[in-house]
Amino acid sequence: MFLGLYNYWIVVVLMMIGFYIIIAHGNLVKKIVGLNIFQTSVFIFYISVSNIDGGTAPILAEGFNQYSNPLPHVLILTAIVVGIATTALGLALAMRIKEAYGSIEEEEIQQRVNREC
Amino acid sequence: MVLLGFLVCIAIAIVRLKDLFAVVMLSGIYGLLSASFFVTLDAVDVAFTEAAVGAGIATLLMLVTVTMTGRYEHSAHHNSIWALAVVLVTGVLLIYGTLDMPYFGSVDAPAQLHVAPRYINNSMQEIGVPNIVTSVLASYRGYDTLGEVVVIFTAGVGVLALLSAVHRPEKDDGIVSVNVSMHEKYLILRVVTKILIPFILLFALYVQFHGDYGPGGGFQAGVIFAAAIILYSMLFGMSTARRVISQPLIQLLSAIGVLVYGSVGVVSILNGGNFLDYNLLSDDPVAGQHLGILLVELGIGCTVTSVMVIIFFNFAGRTEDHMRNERKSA
Amino acid sequence: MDSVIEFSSALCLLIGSFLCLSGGVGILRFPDFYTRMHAVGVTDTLGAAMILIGLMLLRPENLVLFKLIMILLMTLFINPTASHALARAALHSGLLPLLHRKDKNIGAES
Amino acid sequence: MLAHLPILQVIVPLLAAPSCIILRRPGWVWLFALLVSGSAFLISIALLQQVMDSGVIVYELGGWEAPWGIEYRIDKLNAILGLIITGISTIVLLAAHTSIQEEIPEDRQTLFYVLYLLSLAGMLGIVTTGDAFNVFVFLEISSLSAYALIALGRDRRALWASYQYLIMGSIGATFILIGIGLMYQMTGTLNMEDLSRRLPEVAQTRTVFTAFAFLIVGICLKLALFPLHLWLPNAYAYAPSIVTAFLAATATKVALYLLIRFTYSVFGGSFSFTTLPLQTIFVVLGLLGVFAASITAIYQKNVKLLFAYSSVAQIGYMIVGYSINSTAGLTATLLHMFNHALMKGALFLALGAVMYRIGSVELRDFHGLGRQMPFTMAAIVVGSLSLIGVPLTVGFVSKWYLVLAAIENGWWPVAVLILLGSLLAIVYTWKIVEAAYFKAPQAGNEQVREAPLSFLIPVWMLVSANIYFGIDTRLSVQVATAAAQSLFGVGP
Repeated sequence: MFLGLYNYWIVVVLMMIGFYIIIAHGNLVKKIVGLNIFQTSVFIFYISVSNIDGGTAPILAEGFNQYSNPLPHVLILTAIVVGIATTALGLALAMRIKEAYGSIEEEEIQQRVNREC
Repeated sequence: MVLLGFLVCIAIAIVRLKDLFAVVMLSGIYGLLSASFFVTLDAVDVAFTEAAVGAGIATLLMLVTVTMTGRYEHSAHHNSIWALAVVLVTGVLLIYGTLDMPYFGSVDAPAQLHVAPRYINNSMQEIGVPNIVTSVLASYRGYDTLGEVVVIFTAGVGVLALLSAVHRPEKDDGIVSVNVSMHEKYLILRVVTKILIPFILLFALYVQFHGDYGPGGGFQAGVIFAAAIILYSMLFGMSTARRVISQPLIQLLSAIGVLVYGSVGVVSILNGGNFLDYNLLSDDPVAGQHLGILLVELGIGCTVTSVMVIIFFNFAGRTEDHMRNERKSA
Repeated sequence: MDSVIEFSSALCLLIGSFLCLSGGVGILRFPDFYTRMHAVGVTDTLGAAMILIGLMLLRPENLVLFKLIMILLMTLFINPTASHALARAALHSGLLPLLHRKDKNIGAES
Repeated sequence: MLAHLPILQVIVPLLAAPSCIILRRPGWVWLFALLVSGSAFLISIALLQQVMDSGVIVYELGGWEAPWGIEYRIDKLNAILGLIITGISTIVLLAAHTSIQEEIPEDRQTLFYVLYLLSLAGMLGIVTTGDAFNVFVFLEISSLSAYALIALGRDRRALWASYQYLIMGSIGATFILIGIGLMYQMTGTLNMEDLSRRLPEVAQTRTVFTAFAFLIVGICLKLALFPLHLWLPNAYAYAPSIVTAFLAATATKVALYLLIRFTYSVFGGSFSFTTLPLQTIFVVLGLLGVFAASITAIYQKNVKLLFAYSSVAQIGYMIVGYSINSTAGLTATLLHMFNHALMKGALFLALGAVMYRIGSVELRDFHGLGRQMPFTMAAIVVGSLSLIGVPLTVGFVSKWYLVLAAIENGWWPVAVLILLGSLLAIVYTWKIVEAAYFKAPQAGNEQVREAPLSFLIPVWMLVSANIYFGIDTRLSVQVATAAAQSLFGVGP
């Protein structure tokens, strides 16, 4: 009975791997990579929701009458853009932090911040 | 199924690897694979965008960052047990949540029955564009897309505020001498690039204006356009590219893109409709919708191109400065 | 006529897939970076081209045909250039070909 | 034109932001931004009046009716929020020109105003929209601009604070995205009104339960509810003063609004408070937040950091009011949202004035400021009194309603704990008063003069609002009660 859900389970696993990278790793660039994976997996989840058996891409054409749901596609187009915007800003911050602290490892920066306080 | 398996493998590899260069390349592959997965799930527009963004722009930006910040990650995972616990709890909650979901691909899921059918059945009469994704994106939920354009504009302004540095225009003979020395080194690449760039630009235009009928639209076209410019600046040097594309101009363009989108909405208010009601842009509602979508996509393309170029220029410029300073101090 | 075209397209597709596969095997089996590059760079270009030609034979619609030709041209341009750039970058960053390395070792021993 | 007010409120600042890039000159841009924010303020007053008179306003974007298109739906709750946000933003902008010239390099000033307007537009977009996904989009506009604004701070710790905020904020936003996706999967709609109609049918499924949990956690990350508050103090402390004044007064309120909107309007109060032990969790976390943050605040040596921790504590009070789950409790929360915006706006703006004059907000630099900057320090004292909850200030009004609501619900211990929390506020604000009035000025700080009028006027506008709404409570209480009643579906 669970065969219909396997897709979602793998997506959940992917999401959690991304989430794990974000919170467990100390390298600022790697955290952003993790964020990317996390978000991309959420996108996969949305697109899985839109899929329909025997459907085709939502571009109207002769001879098809089953289309997959276009709404999640639109939402994810927007979300991808939001994702790249966040990535760009996060990486820009990482570069500035590297310049200011000479490191992009969370622990080292935290030490230096604590010393300043 | 196979693709999902690959995705899991790549994600685990990313967790294990310490070489950030490899991690970044793998994340690019992750983007490309998920794009292929989107194609198998019939989401061609999304796949197009994910391929352009996840495998293209995002990887590029990360590479630039990694060249500046150093290649290896060295700290051990200091709080991995806590992290694992949090992740496990969230994961279990999500799996628990999937148990009552409608099955994958089922025809009678609520998501297939409630709002979507109207888009599929009526968009041809109401908007007259075969690509349903385009009509939902630009018209039914056009306001979300305005928000999306503003998000990308915000990112551009944010990167400018964080990274922009005053670049003194270098002397011409300096550029020329660098160019000559680079010319021999990159001869093949340069020649091939020169051949390719017109085609890339042509393709971008095709994607921009064909978005009504096939996958594509302003966003994807903008990214491709920007890719052409970035390719050029990578091979012919930042300073040459900076002289071709002036910074103030490109900032202006990114603002104008948003304003074009917004003014379409304002015009429809002035014509007596609601914000972004394209029906009133022309006497015939369907023609109005066409016009509205065309203008809006132009606005998106304009902003996305210029923001991507702004982001790349500032990233690369900052990295160059940093390298130069390090060389000086060393 | 139809069956001839179909047969030749199938043949092209088969050859193309075989070439790609052999490239993949090459990547796994060859000893160093440059030979692997060679395996992939050469076979993949031809493999992809064969597959595209096979597809062109199958789909005679104008627009699709045009797109396929464009893809073919792009592949022909980009694949060798990319291999070239990769090999150059490797050489630039100091990775020596296997043979070269062996020579040097032998030279050092003798 | 009146019919278009809901959308104008958002798109005026939204489209003004790119126009700033065209204007270029920082001075003009400031004036332009001030005008824009002021007109948004006027629009929000008009909207509040309209809503109080005639009920909910619905505006269909693009002319597509609700579940298919996006609609703006303004009821009393979002009208109040719009008023708070635009009002604070306008007053803060009055002081911005002076402060920004000191704190931000010349070539970034225009970009600063662009980001500020984007942030404003983003928040207004969140509070006016009636579409769940649109919330996510505008949430990102406001947060992305907030990250960049915070990173503009002079101290290099601002960068680190901003990065941490970015990571936490993005996790929160992605959680919200997951929640919205799960809801969409079960109902097939994104419109809040439509969701609230269709959710009860599937309310007993595990999927909806998960969706609810993810939304709550995501929003609480943005809300900086204890123990998810770790990003907030540093972000507020090292941001430019203007940014702190603006964000501290508005950003968390917007997140709280989302929490109220999703629990009451979308899922419905009865679902929200029965499926999860939400009441217990929130009352415990709220009170823990009050105490932990207040005690941490006592040990701070940086006054901005001190007030930032106090913000976390105040969020605790709001959450306690919310968790009481009655009209009275919600009224208290809404009142406290309004009042806290006034207090923290005034306090952080006054700190901006101190920053402008002595370039630091360390506690030891406050020594002797009571005589050197009498008006600024008086403003800080009144703000602190309000924070403590002394009668005749707004702080008293909201605490009073909060305690009443707790007692009405039979939660005696909670009421006592709220009062105890106020005692802690006395301790940490006393430290500032002591430094400013009973210590001799630091060496090098003897020549400090009073802050310029461009600071004093907006600061005292907020301070007098603090006192005015503390004495004449009719207006604020009436509006808050009406909003709370409409959420519970009683009253007019």
